[in-house]
Amino acid sequence: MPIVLILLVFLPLAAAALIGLRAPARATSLGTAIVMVFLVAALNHYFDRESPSMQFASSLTVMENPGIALAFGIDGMSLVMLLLSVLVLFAALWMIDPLADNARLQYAGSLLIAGGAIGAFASTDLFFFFAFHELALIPTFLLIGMCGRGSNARSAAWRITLYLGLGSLILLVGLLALHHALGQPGFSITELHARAMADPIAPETQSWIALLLIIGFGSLVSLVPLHSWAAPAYAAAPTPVAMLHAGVLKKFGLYGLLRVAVPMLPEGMREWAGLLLVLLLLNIIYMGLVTIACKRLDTMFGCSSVMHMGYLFLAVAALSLTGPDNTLAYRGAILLMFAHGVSIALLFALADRIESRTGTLEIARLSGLGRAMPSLGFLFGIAAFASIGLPGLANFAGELLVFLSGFHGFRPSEGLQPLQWATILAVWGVVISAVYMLRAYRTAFMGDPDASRRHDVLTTEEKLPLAALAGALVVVGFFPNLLLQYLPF
Amino acid sequence: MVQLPWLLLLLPLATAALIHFALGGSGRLAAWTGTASAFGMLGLSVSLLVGATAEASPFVWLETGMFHPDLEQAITLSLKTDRLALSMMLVVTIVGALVHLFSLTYMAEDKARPRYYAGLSLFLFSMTGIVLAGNLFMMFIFWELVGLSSYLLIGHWFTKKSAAEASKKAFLTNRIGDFGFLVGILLIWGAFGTVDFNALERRVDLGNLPLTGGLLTAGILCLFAGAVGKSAQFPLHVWLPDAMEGPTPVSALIHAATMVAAGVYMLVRISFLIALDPTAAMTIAWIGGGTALLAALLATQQDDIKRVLAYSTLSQLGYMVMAVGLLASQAAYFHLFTHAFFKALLFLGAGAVIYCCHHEQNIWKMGGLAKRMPLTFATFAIGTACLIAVPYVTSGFYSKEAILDSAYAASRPLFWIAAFVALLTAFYMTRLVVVAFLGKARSQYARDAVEAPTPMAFALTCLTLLSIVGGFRFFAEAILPRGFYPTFDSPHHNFVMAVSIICLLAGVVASFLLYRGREKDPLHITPLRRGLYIDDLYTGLIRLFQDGAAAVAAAFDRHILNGFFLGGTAALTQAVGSVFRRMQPGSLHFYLVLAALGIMLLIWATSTV
Amino acid sequence: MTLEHYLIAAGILFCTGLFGMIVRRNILVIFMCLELILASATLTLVAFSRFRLTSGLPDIDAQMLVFFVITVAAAEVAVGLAIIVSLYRSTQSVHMEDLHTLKG
Amino acid sequence: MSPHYLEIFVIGLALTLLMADAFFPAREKRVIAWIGASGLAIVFGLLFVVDPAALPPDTIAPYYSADPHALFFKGLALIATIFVLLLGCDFMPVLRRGINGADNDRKGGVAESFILPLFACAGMMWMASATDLIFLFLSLELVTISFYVLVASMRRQVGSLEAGVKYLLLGALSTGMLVYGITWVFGATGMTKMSQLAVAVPGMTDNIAALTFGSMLVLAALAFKVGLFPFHSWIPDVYQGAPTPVTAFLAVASKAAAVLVLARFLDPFLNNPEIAAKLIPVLGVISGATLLFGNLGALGQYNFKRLMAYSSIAHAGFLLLGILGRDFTLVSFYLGAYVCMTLAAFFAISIVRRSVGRDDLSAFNGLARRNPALAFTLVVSAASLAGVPLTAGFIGKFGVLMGAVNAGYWPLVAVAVPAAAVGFYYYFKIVRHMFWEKPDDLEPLPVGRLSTTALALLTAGTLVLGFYPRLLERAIQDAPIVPIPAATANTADTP
Repeated sequence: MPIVLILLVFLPLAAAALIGLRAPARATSLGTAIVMVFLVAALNHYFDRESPSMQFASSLTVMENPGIALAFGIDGMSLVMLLLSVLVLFAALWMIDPLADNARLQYAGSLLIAGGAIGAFASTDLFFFFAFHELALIPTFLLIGMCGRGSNARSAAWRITLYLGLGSLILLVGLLALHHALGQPGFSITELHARAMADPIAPETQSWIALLLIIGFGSLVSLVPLHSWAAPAYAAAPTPVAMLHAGVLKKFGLYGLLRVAVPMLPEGMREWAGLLLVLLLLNIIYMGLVTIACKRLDTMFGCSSVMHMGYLFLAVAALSLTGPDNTLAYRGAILLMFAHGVSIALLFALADRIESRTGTLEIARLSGLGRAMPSLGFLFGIAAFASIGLPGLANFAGELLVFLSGFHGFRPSEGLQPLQWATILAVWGVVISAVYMLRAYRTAFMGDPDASRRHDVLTTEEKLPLAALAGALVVVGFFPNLLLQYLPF
Repeated sequence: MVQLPWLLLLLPLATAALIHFALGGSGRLAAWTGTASAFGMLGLSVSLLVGATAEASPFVWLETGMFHPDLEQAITLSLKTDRLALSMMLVVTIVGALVHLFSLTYMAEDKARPRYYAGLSLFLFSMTGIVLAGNLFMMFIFWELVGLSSYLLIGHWFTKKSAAEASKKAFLTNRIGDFGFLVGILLIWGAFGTVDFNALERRVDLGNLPLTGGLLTAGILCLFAGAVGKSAQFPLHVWLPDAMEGPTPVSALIHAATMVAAGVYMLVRISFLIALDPTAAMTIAWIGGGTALLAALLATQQDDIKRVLAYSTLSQLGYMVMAVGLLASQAAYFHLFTHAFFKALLFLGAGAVIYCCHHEQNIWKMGGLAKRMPLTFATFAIGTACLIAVPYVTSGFYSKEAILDSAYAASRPLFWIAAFVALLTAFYMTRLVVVAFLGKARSQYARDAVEAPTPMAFALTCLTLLSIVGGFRFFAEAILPRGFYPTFDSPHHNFVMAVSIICLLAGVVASFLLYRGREKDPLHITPLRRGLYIDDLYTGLIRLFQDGAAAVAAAFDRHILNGFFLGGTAALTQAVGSVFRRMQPGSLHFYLVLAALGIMLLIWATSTV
Repeated sequence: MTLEHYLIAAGILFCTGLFGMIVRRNILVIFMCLELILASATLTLVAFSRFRLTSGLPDIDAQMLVFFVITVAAAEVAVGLAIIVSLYRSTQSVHMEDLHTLKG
Repeated sequence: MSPHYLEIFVIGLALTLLMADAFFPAREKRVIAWIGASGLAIVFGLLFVVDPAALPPDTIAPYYSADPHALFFKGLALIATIFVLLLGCDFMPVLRRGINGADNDRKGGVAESFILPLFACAGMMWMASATDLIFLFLSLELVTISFYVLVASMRRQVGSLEAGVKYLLLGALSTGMLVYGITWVFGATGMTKMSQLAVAVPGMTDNIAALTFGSMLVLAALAFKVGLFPFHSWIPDVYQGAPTPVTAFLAVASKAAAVLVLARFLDPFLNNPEIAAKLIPVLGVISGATLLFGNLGALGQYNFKRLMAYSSIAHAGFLLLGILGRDFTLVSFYLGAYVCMTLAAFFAISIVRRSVGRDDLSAFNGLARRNPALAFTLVVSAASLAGVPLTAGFIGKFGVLMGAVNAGYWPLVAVAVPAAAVGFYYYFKIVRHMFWEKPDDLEPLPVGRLSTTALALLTAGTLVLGFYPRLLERAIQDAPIVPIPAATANTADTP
C-alpha cells in the first residue's frame, strides 16, 4: 500500500505541473483534490491502529553520503495532519475564483503549498521533512505578492519570505546539529529517534540544539516575539494561501516539535520549557490583546491564529516538563492542530466571502450581515465559536486536553508549579478570544444591514467548501475519538 | 434498547437540528415541532421520576490515552440519574414545555420563529446535559452550551442594538465565570485524578483528600466562580438584567427558572466538597447574601417590569447561594425548586402583560390592568405572594423559611441580611403589583389591554397551581431527593418565622402606602437606578484595562517590535549592504591596494613569529 | 653570497613591484611593476635551485619553472599590451582614474 | 585510452578551428560554435571510457592525475564550455555589435569568441588534473590568458575593455603571487609535486615559516580565481563588463576548476597541525567575510550580471566553508549544482539582454507574462541559488552547512545562516521583477530553439539533482583530494 501515500504526496505536485502546462486549471485541481480525499480515506481505512510503527512506509535512497532517503511513512499523528491538509486543500481550491486574473497561478500555487505540507507530514526522513516544507515558500511569496490584497501585500510577502527563510535556516542548523550529535549516518527520523532513546545526547548539547529548534520551529509557528510576519501576511494573502498557510503549513513547526524536538531532546526541551511558558503566555495574553485592537477581520484572524498557537505551545511545554507519558498533551496538540487548522481556514474563507459581498473587511463598516445573509452568519458563527473553544466544536476538545495536560502529574502538596500557573493564565485566553470574536460578530453580523449594499445570499456552490469545513468542526467536536483513535497511545 | 436518559438528552438536540436544517422555512411547523418535543421531554422525565429504568451507559467522548494506569483514560459523558437530577429535570421540562406553549402565541408574529424554536430546543438540550451530567467535564461542556443557547436567545432580535449588546455581555460575563470553573475543574482533576461526582464523593467519604488548605479553598472557589457567572452572583451579576432584552418566554425559562439555577444546582452537586472547607463556604455564603441584598435594593427602583423581576431573580439566587454556603444545600435546592415555578409564572405573567400592552414594559405606563386582565392579574398576584412568602399557603414561604432557619443557625449577620432582603422583596413586589395592576391606566396601551389568549392563560394557570403546591410536603417530597424537604423542627423556628412575617408585613404595607394611586415614582434614588454604578465601573475598567492594554499592546507590536526591531534590522541590513557596495568603488587602484593589504594580512596572520 | 642575499634581493624586488602597483596610476607602469614581481620570483627560483643541490647538481625542476615563467610572462605581456592599446584607442588614456564605468 | 588524450584532443580541436576560421564565411561563424560544442560533447563521452591506469607512468603520470575528482571536474569544465558555446551562439548579435561597432562594418572577429573557450577548457581540464605546481601554473595561465582576451573581446565597448584591463592587472598580480608562492614552497620543501607535498607537509616541523609564507601567497593567488575576500574585488566589475557568455564561463568553469585546485593545494597544509592551527582561523575569517561581502553587497544591486557576480562571491564563501568541512564530495556536488543553476541564469540574462537590450533587473519586469516558461526556469534557478529545498542548490548548501556543523565551526555557521537568509532577499528580488512588476511592453519574448533546449536541460538538472542527488553523487567518487599514486609515493625522489 505505500503507493497510496506516495501518490498522495506527488499528486498535487504533478497537478501543479500540469496546470503549468496549460491543463484546465479548475477541473484538474479539484479533480486532484477529490482523488486525494479518496486516497486519504484509503489510508484511514487500511491504517493499522494497533501498530505503533510507521505504516505505508517506502524509501528510496537519494544520496549516500550523507544518507538521505526519500522516505515516506505515516503514523497516527501524520495521518491526522494529512486529513487536515487534504480537507483544507479541497476547500481552498474550491474557493478560488476561476475567472480571477491569476487563477491559474493560484491553483498551481495552492497545490504546491499543499503538496509541500503533505510531503513534510508524510516524510520519515529529516531532510525531506524539512525540504518539503520549504517548497511551499516560493508559491507563498509569489501569490502574496501577485494576488495579494491591500496596499502592503508586497512588503508582507517579503516579510514572510525572509522571516520564514531565516527561521528555517536556523531550524536547518538545529536539525543538522541534532543529526551530528546523534552520530547517525542517515537522516531517517525513526532511526534517529531510536538512537536518541538508546544513547541520549549529553544534556548541555541537548540544551542548545533544543534552543535552535525552538527558535526555528517557533518562528515558523509564530511564537512571540517571532510572530511579526504572520498577521500582515495573512491579511495580505489571497484566500487560498491564507487558508493553506494558517490552516496547514503553519502546523509543520508544531508537528516538528512534537516529532523531533520533544522525543529526541527531552532534557534540552525541559531546560527551555520555562522560557517557552513565558513566550506562550505572551502568545496568548499579549497577542490576544493585540487581536482585540484589530480593526479588520483579516488581520484579526491573522492575530488570533498567532494567539491560538500559544495553546499548542502549552502542549509542547507540558510534554517537555512532564515527560512522554503525558499523552494528554500529545493528543490535545494533535486534535487542536486539526481543529485550529480547519477553523482558521473556514474563517479566512468566510472573510473572503464577506469581502466579495461588501467590498470591505473593516469591522466598523460591516453591519447586519446576519440578517442579510443568514447562512453566512450561521457558518461564521460556527467558525467563530469553534475558535472561541465552544464545546461541540472541534477546538474545545483539543483545548480541554491541552489544559488538562498542564495539570497532568500535578502534586497538590507541592503547590502550583510554573506549568500549572501558565495553564491557568492560558485558560484566560478563552475569555480574550471570546471578547474579540464576539465583538466582531456583534458588529458585523448583528444590527441592521447596510441598505446601500447589495447582499446576495450564498449560492450552494459557495456554501459547499464552507460547509465541508464547518461540518468537520462539528463532527470532530462531537466525536473527537474519530481522530484520536489513530494515535498510538 | 434505547436508554431513556439518553433519549431525553438527545431528543431536543435532534429537534434543534431538525428545525434548523429542515424546517427553516416554516415557522408554524417549527413551533409545533418544538412544542411537541418539549412535551415529549416532559413525559420522559416524568416517567423516569416515577420509576422507569434510568440506566444509562456512559459514552466515551474522548480518550485521553494511557497516561496513568489507575486513572480514567477517557473523558466520558456519563449520565447521573439520581433523584436530584431527575427532580431538576422535572422542573426544567415542566417550565420548558409551558414556555413553549406560551411562545406559540407570544412569538406568533415573529419572522424568525424557526431560529427561536431551534434555540429553545438547543437550550433544553444543554440544560438537560448539565442536569444529567455525571462528572464535571460533562457539566462544563453543557455549561458552555447553555451559555451559547442563552446568547442566541437573548440576541434573538439581534438587529436591535441593545439585544445584540446584551447577548454579547451575557456570554462574555459567563465566560469569565467559566474561566474560573474550568480552572477549578483542572485543580480538582489534577489532584483527585477524577471529576466523576460519584468517585469524588467516595474519595471524600473515605477521607482521602489530596487537595488541602489554600489550594482546596482556591479549587472550590474556582468552581464557585462558574456558579457566580451562571447564577449571576455579585460581581458577575451585571448580565442578567440586560438579558431581559430577549423574548420574555426566554427570560422566564432561562433567566428565571432554569439556566440561572444551574449554578446553584452545580453547587448542590458539589456540596460535599464545599463542606470540606469553611473558608470557601463562608465566602460563598457572603457572596450569596451580598447579592441578595444588592439585587433587592436595586429592584426597588426599576421601572421596567422585566428588570424588576430580573433583580428579584438575582436576589432569590443570592438566597440559594447563601444557603449553599451555609451548608444548607437542601434548603437551597428546595428554594430553587419552588422558585422555578413561581418565577416562571411571574415572568410569563409579565410576558402576557407586555404582549397585551403591545410590548410596553414600563410599569409606570401600565396601571389598572387588574380589571382588564383578571386572570393574568390573579396568577401574577399568586406568583407575587409566593415570592414574598406569604405564610402557609405559598410554596415560597416553605423554602424561604428553610433558608432563614439555616441562616439563623449558622450566621446571625447573614440571617439579618436575609430578613431585610425579605422585607425589600415584599416592598418591591408590592410596588410592582400596585403600580402595574391597580390604580388607573396610565397609557393608551394599558387602556386597550385585553385578557391574554388561551394558550398563555393555560400556561399561567398550570404554573400557578405548581407555585402553590410546590411547597407542600406531599408534593415536594414525592419529587425532591430524600431529606431535602425541610423539617422546621429547630428550636428557633418560631422566632425566625415571626421575623419573616414581620418583614413581609412591613414591606407590603410600606409599599402599599407609598405607591397606591401614584402617577410616577415618588422615590428617585439615582444610584440604585443606575445599579450602584457597577456597570459604569465595569465599562470603565474594561476601557482602561482591556481596551487600553489592547491599544498599548497593538502599538507595541506595531511600533516597537515591527517598527523598531524588525524595521531596524532591515534598515541595518540595507545600510551594511550599501557600505559593502561602497567598498566597490570601481577604482582599480583601490582593488590593488585591497589585494596588497590582503596578502600582507594573510602573511601576518600566519607568520610564526 | 649566500642564499639569504639572493632571497633578500628578490624580496626587495617583489616589494618594489607591489609598492609600485599600489602607488602608480599609469596602467602601463603598473604592468611593468607586475613584471618586476615575476622577475623577483624567477630570481628566487634560480637561487633556490642553485643552493639546493641534488646529487651535486642544481635542482632542475625549479630552473624548468623559470623558463615557463618567462614564456608565460611574455604571452601575458602580449595579450595585456593589446588590451591596453585597445583601451587607449577607445578612451585616449591609460590612466587608472579614467576607468570608472563599472562600479557599485 | 589514456586520459591525457582528452586535453590533447580539445587543444587539437581548438587549433584546427582557429585555422579553419579563415575559410569560413562570416555568416557561418555559428558553425564553428557547433563544431566546437560537438567536439567537446565527444570528449565528454570519452570521459567515460578513459582508463586512468593507462597513463604513461614516467612521462605524464608524475604531473598529471586522473583521479575521480579530476575526471569529475573535467566533466564539469566540458559541460560548462559546451553550454557557453551554445550561449555564445545565441548571443552572437550582441557580440558582433560589441566587436565590430554599431555599424557592423568589419566582418569577423566573432569566431575567436568560440575558439578561445576551447583553449580555456583545455586549460581547466589540465588544472583539474595538475598534480605538479609547475604544471598547475601553466594550465592556470592558459585559462587566465584566454580569459583576458575573452573578457576584453567586445572591443567597441568601454565596459568590456575596462573589465579586461581590471581583470588583466589583478590577474597578473595573482600570477605573480602564484609564482612567487610556488618558489617559496619549493624553497621550503624542495618539492613541486602535490603528491609529495601531501606526504611530506603534514609531518613537517622545520622551515614552517617559509612554507607558510609561500603557501599564503599561493592561497592569495587562488583566492583571486575563486573570488574570496579580499581578493574578490575584480569580480563585480569584470562580470558586469564582460560579454555575458564569458561572464558565465568565468563564473562557472573557472571558479570550479580553481576550487578544486584550492582544495588540493590546501589539503596537505590543513593536515599539518602546526600550520592548520593558524590556517583554519584565517580561512574561517576569509570564508565569513566572503559570505558577508557577497551577500550584503548583492543587496543593493540592480544589474543582474552584477548581482550574479556578488552571488558568485557569496557562493565562493560557501565553497570555502565546504573545503573547511573537509568533505570534498559535498563541495563537488555544490559545484555541480552551481554550474546548472548559474548557467541557466546566464542563459536567461542573455535572452533578455538580446531582446530588451539591457541587463538591469528592470529589464526582467513582467517576464512571467511575456514568457512564462522562461520565468519559470529563472524562478527555479533563483530558488536553487538561494538554496530553496528540492533544488540542487539546497543540497549543496545543506552539505556545506552539515560539514560546518559536524566540524563545529559555529561562528561560521552563525555568519552563514543570516548570509543565506539575505540571499533569499536578493534572489527573490529577481522573482519579484518577473512576477510582480508590470512590463514595459507585453510582446511575447521569443526564445530560440537552442536556448530552449539548453534551458530545459539545465532546469531539469537543477530540479532532478535537488530531488535525486544520487544521480550526480554517483559521478563523484569519494577519493583523497590529493591523489597519491602508488608509484610516485614509493619512488619519491626526495632530496
